[in-house]
Amino acid sequence: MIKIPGEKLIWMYKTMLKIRHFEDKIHRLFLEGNMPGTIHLYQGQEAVAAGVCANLERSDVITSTHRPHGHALAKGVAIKSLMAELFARSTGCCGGKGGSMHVGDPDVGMIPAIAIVGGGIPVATGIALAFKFQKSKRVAVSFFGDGACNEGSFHESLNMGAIWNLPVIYVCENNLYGASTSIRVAVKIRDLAERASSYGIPGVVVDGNEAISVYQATSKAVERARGGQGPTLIECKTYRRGGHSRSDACNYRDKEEEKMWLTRDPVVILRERLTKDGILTPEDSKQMEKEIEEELTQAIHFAENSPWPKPEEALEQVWA
Amino acid sequence: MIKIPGEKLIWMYKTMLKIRHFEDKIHRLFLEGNMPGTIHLYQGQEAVAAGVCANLERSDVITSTHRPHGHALAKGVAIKSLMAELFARSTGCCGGKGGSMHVGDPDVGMIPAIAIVGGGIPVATGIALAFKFQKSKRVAVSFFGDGACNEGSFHESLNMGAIWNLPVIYVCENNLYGASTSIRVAVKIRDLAERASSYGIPGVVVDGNEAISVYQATSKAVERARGGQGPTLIECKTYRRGGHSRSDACNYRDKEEEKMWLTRDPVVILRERLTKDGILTPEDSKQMEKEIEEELTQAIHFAENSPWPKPEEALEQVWA
Amino acid sequence: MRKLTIAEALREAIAEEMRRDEKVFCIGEDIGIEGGFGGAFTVTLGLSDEFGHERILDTPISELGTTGIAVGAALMGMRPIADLQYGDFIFLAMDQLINNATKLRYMSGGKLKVPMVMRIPVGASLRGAQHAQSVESYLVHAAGLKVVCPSTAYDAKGLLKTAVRDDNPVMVFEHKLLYGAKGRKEGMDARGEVPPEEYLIPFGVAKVVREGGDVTIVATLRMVYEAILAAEELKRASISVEIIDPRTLVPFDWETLFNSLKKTGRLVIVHEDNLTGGWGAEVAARVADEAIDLLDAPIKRVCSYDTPVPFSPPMENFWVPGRERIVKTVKELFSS
Amino acid sequence: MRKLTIAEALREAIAEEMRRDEKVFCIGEDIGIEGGFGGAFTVTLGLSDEFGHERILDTPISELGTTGIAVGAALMGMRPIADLQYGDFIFLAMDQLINNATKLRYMSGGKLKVPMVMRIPVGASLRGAQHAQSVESYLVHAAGLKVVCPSTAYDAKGLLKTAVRDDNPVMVFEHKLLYGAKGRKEGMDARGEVPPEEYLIPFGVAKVVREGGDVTIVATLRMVYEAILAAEELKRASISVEIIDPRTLVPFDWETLFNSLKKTGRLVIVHEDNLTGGWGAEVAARVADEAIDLLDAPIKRVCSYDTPVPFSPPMENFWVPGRERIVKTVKELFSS
Ligand SMILES: Cc1ncc(C[n+]2csc(CCOP(=O)(O)OP(=O)(O)O)c2C)c(N)n1
Ligand SMILES: Cc1ncc(C[n+]2csc(CCOP(=O)(O)OP(=O)(O)O)c2C)c(N)n1
Ligand SMILES: [Mg+2]
Ligand SMILES: [Mg+2]
Repeated sequence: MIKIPGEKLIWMYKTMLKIRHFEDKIHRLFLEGNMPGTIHLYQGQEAVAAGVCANLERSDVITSTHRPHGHALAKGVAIKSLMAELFARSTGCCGGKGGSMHVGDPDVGMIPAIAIVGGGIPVATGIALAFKFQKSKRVAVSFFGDGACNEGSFHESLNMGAIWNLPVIYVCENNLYGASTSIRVAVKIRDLAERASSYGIPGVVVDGNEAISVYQATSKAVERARGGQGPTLIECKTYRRGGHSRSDACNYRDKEEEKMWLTRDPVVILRERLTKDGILTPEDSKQMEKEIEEELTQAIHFAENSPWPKPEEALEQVWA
Repeated sequence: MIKIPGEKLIWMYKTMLKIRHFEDKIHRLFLEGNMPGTIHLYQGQEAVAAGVCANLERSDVITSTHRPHGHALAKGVAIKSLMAELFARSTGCCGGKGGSMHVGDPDVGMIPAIAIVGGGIPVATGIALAFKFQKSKRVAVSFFGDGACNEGSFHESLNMGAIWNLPVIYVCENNLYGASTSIRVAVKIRDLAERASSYGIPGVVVDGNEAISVYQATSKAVERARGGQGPTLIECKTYRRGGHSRSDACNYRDKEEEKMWLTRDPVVILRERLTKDGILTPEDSKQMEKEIEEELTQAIHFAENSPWPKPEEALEQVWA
Repeated sequence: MRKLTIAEALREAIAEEMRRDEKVFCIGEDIGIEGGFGGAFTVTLGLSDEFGHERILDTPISELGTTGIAVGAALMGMRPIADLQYGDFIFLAMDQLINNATKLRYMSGGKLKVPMVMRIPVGASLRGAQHAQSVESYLVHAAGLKVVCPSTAYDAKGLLKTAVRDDNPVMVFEHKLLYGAKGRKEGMDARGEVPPEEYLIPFGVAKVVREGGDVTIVATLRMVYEAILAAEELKRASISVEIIDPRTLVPFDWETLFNSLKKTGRLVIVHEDNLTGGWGAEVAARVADEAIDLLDAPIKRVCSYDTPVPFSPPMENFWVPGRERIVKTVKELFSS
Repeated sequence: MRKLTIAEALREAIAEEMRRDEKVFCIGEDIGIEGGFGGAFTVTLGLSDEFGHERILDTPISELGTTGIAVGAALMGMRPIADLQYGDFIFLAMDQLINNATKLRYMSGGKLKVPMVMRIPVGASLRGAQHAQSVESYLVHAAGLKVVCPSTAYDAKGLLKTAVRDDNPVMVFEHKLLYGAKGRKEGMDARGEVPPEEYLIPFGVAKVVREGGDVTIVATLRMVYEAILAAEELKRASISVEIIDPRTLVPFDWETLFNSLKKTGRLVIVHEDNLTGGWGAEVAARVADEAIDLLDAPIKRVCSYDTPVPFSPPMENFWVPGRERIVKTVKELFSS
């Protein structure tokens, strides 16, 4: 067990809080019709993004999925530019070209999210290959869902990451469903982390609602990666608090299961832990929430007052 | 251990002998310039095709690869029509449309071989799905190489075969190389059969140069499949006696390794075993060889005297 | 007569075919889960109640594998209807479609057939670059696939039923903005009359959506509606537009097109798939070969631009070919 | 001047670029194994001796993964040259090419770039339906890829070097029958003069392979040689043929083509990729739009048929467009 510095713990907590408030706000704005397109929200999985990214430097690089807001916030994409992207404005982190499913910012180490399930896994592996070539200590992290573990890209990538000992960490957020499909009908095994053995790399299962567990596992994986010992597959068992996208009522989920998981709120779990350990007071938390709300208000203001992209901008930035 | 009936053993031996003679002959004919295109020969792996197919009925269906002659002979494709296909004649089993890499005959339960590495694995899985739908007792078998185990199609198919308990058997012929690439640099694990655990199905390793071991493992897998208990992954460790294709001299293979494997000739191994067990006499074997040679001579005569397809036939059989 | 949305019409077609022939089954992600969505666009909603989960078969997220499984099942006499969720995922499945589905019959010397259907939602609908592409043209180029593009509920039902009975692999493209009731976009009420009696629509028979004498517009899917809007506007400029919806791109009804050109002498092709190498190029090329004498003007194409699909509405609107670009292009044909 | 085969010219281009820029590396199956083949067509043979196995990186058989890995490495400033072994395998890799390589720059609002090269052998060479396809047209349609088709050793070297230095994903198509020394087919000596000094060939500049005044033939790769044979024969019939090899399909040198048509007024497009929806359709469509007034005759295409590639030589020969079909088609243009 690594001892986690206090400021890291606070950072994780604040990041999770930020994600939670951000997503709750987005959900409301979306339902009110302020945002075009579709969204996939991250509430319930905050401990994964925060616990993983707390181990990363700005120069480390992540790939993400159709459910990327949490990863973006945890990796340091500016909240204003994230918000503006969801509002489809030219000040968005992708200039309005990407939208919710493609947010990212290479300047802080996040490739625009790849919304093809499994599509980011080879890309992260290639990023890690570049790092190895460049003899740098940077690592790549690929976030993906349980559903992605059944894509060919998962298989091919983990194998190559393994044989070349690449500095890449494969983070599977097993929220038990791929859209409406339970992982129990999609695979016949208990833990997706078991699949690591097919590639000869370590596979670990952690409680994805416990930021500290996620942190610990990632810390070890990052150390391995930076040390040239190759990839790790980390399976974080977690749960979406809401629907798969937009207004999904999750009627395909077992109500008992839902109840059980919803009581295990990762934000609350970390708050209680930090409070118990005397690292955080209820006042600190309140203060944080206040700051976050203010930041969000500003970000929304920024986004709403940002210009729309000009139609013809559609033709730009195809070619380098 | 299942006791194998004598006539099965004899059938296996004769099939292996037939494959060996067929491939040796083809090789010569090819080098002499009698056959267009390229070929991938099966010498050294005969025990796999024979040991597996000895468990199958004519109505069971196999998929094959770029190296399909052995599978074709073992599954019962007529030697004449096989030969004629290699000679590119209209009497060939594919009417001259397929060639060496695509031989097959649905009438005896062999889909035209699929030369895209890994491409037959989903197809066999779908065939098994049809059998399940049709409540038949037929099974599907997919033959593929060690190289194919790193394709996404392998991963996706085994998972679906597993979750639906399909009557399909995945036979990996691990001849230690995918073209020039050693399996030791292509994966980090020892046995490819280990990968079965990723899908929750049994994975077994057998000596692929021992027809009897292959038979035993397949027998169990077929029983499971016909009984609705789902797929098995069988890894047969074996070795190509010759090059990957055409005139490959195998300079990438370790000479010690080569020597070791070449002494373990699957035809000789089975012959000695059957002789020892009193099932086969040297005279029987000689007689078989004679018959096979005659059959081959006739097949070549048939092929050489068969008409070429008419050029315009290229336009036919696209649409049903 | 009763009106159905395209989603409803497709659902009815599937149900009827599944009742008629027990070899027909559906396979795809999220198509039959209890409490789920019935596919990304509700087409299979409720079907597992009648047909069970074996015949409305939910899969893991494995497009290459499921496509290959559909091929394999079809080879053994089943008639799979595979649901691709979004056309953008076709690039994962192409090996099985192009290397196997189109070739196994040929390679078997005509012994096998691959009677499978794939349903492929296409079109930009504010979902960004990877859930928006129109991918018909790739499959038009892949010899051995039939390609179907219904623009109305009536056509959707009749063509899908024909697709299921066809002995070849058939790709059915469905436009996301046309599935539902009207109102998603101006002028686009894809809800339409569908008789309760059974009917089939043959492949290769185009529909003259609107008769006119000055210019022929060929369009499919959502673009049919944009063409209609454009035609209305052009009428006010005294230009009479004939609109042809080929309904199937493979096989293509050249006769109806050439007959139209005999009247109009002018051709504009409209598709949402991007310009370069799109199926419109094939239409133009055929006309420039076999019917060039009928032309009084250059052949024009109004297509999306050769860029990824942008997300932000002003850019997406600009990117998708629409009434204005069609009107402008047609007018140019008459001003020179 | 010294003569090189296309395989040698490509090898030299790779070696020079790898020496010049340490970010360049090769990735693919069987490309650098000791005692191995140097790829399916010897292009990388011996390169691992100089550059080591890290920069001539052998992969498992995992086309989708390796393509995605190339994309990822390119995003981080590397310059991968991916070897696809056979064009037929592109269908496994398309998701990474089309959904990522062409879109990540765009989705990032212009912050990223994907400077990768993929080398893709194409063409029928008696290997049957799955090792024979010409797949250029699929990638011409995929907006965001540059598409290169060298037909000589000189072009192969100069264009590949340009491809490596390009900041965009570039698909380089190489014809299997052109790699080696002469003699594989009549008239096809792709061995050619290659100066020892460094040179680059810009994209988008066509080459007039042969000047003539009666008809323009546009052809690439092996078809250039068939066109030359046809031109010789047509000369005897007093028809003077101009042959244009565009060398890059994206970008395409329209100016050179239109200038030629000003002289000839007649256009025949020849490609080995199959007819329907092939890149020839795009060429025809552009001409029928922007240069229709230059035409004195229908636009003809001589392409392979819309079927899988047959194996048996008489069928394959018939299937691949060749001198005779070109001659016949051109003559028809003059007989009507
Ligand atoms: C290749 C591909 N197939 C299907 C989809 C449609 N789709 C989007 S999200 C999703 C479920 C993904 O499940 P999972 O990977 O577990 O991620 P989660 O949504 O649970 O975060 C599906 C099927 C897609 N985007 N890409
Ligand atoms: C998808 C695909 N990639 C690459 C190839 C080229 N190729 C043909 S055979 C072969 C090696 C296959 O190795 P393995 O699966 O072990 O079969 P083996 O040749 O040893 O029987 C390769 C790379 C191919 N046919 N298909
Ligand atoms: Mg999930
Ligand atoms: Mg092998």
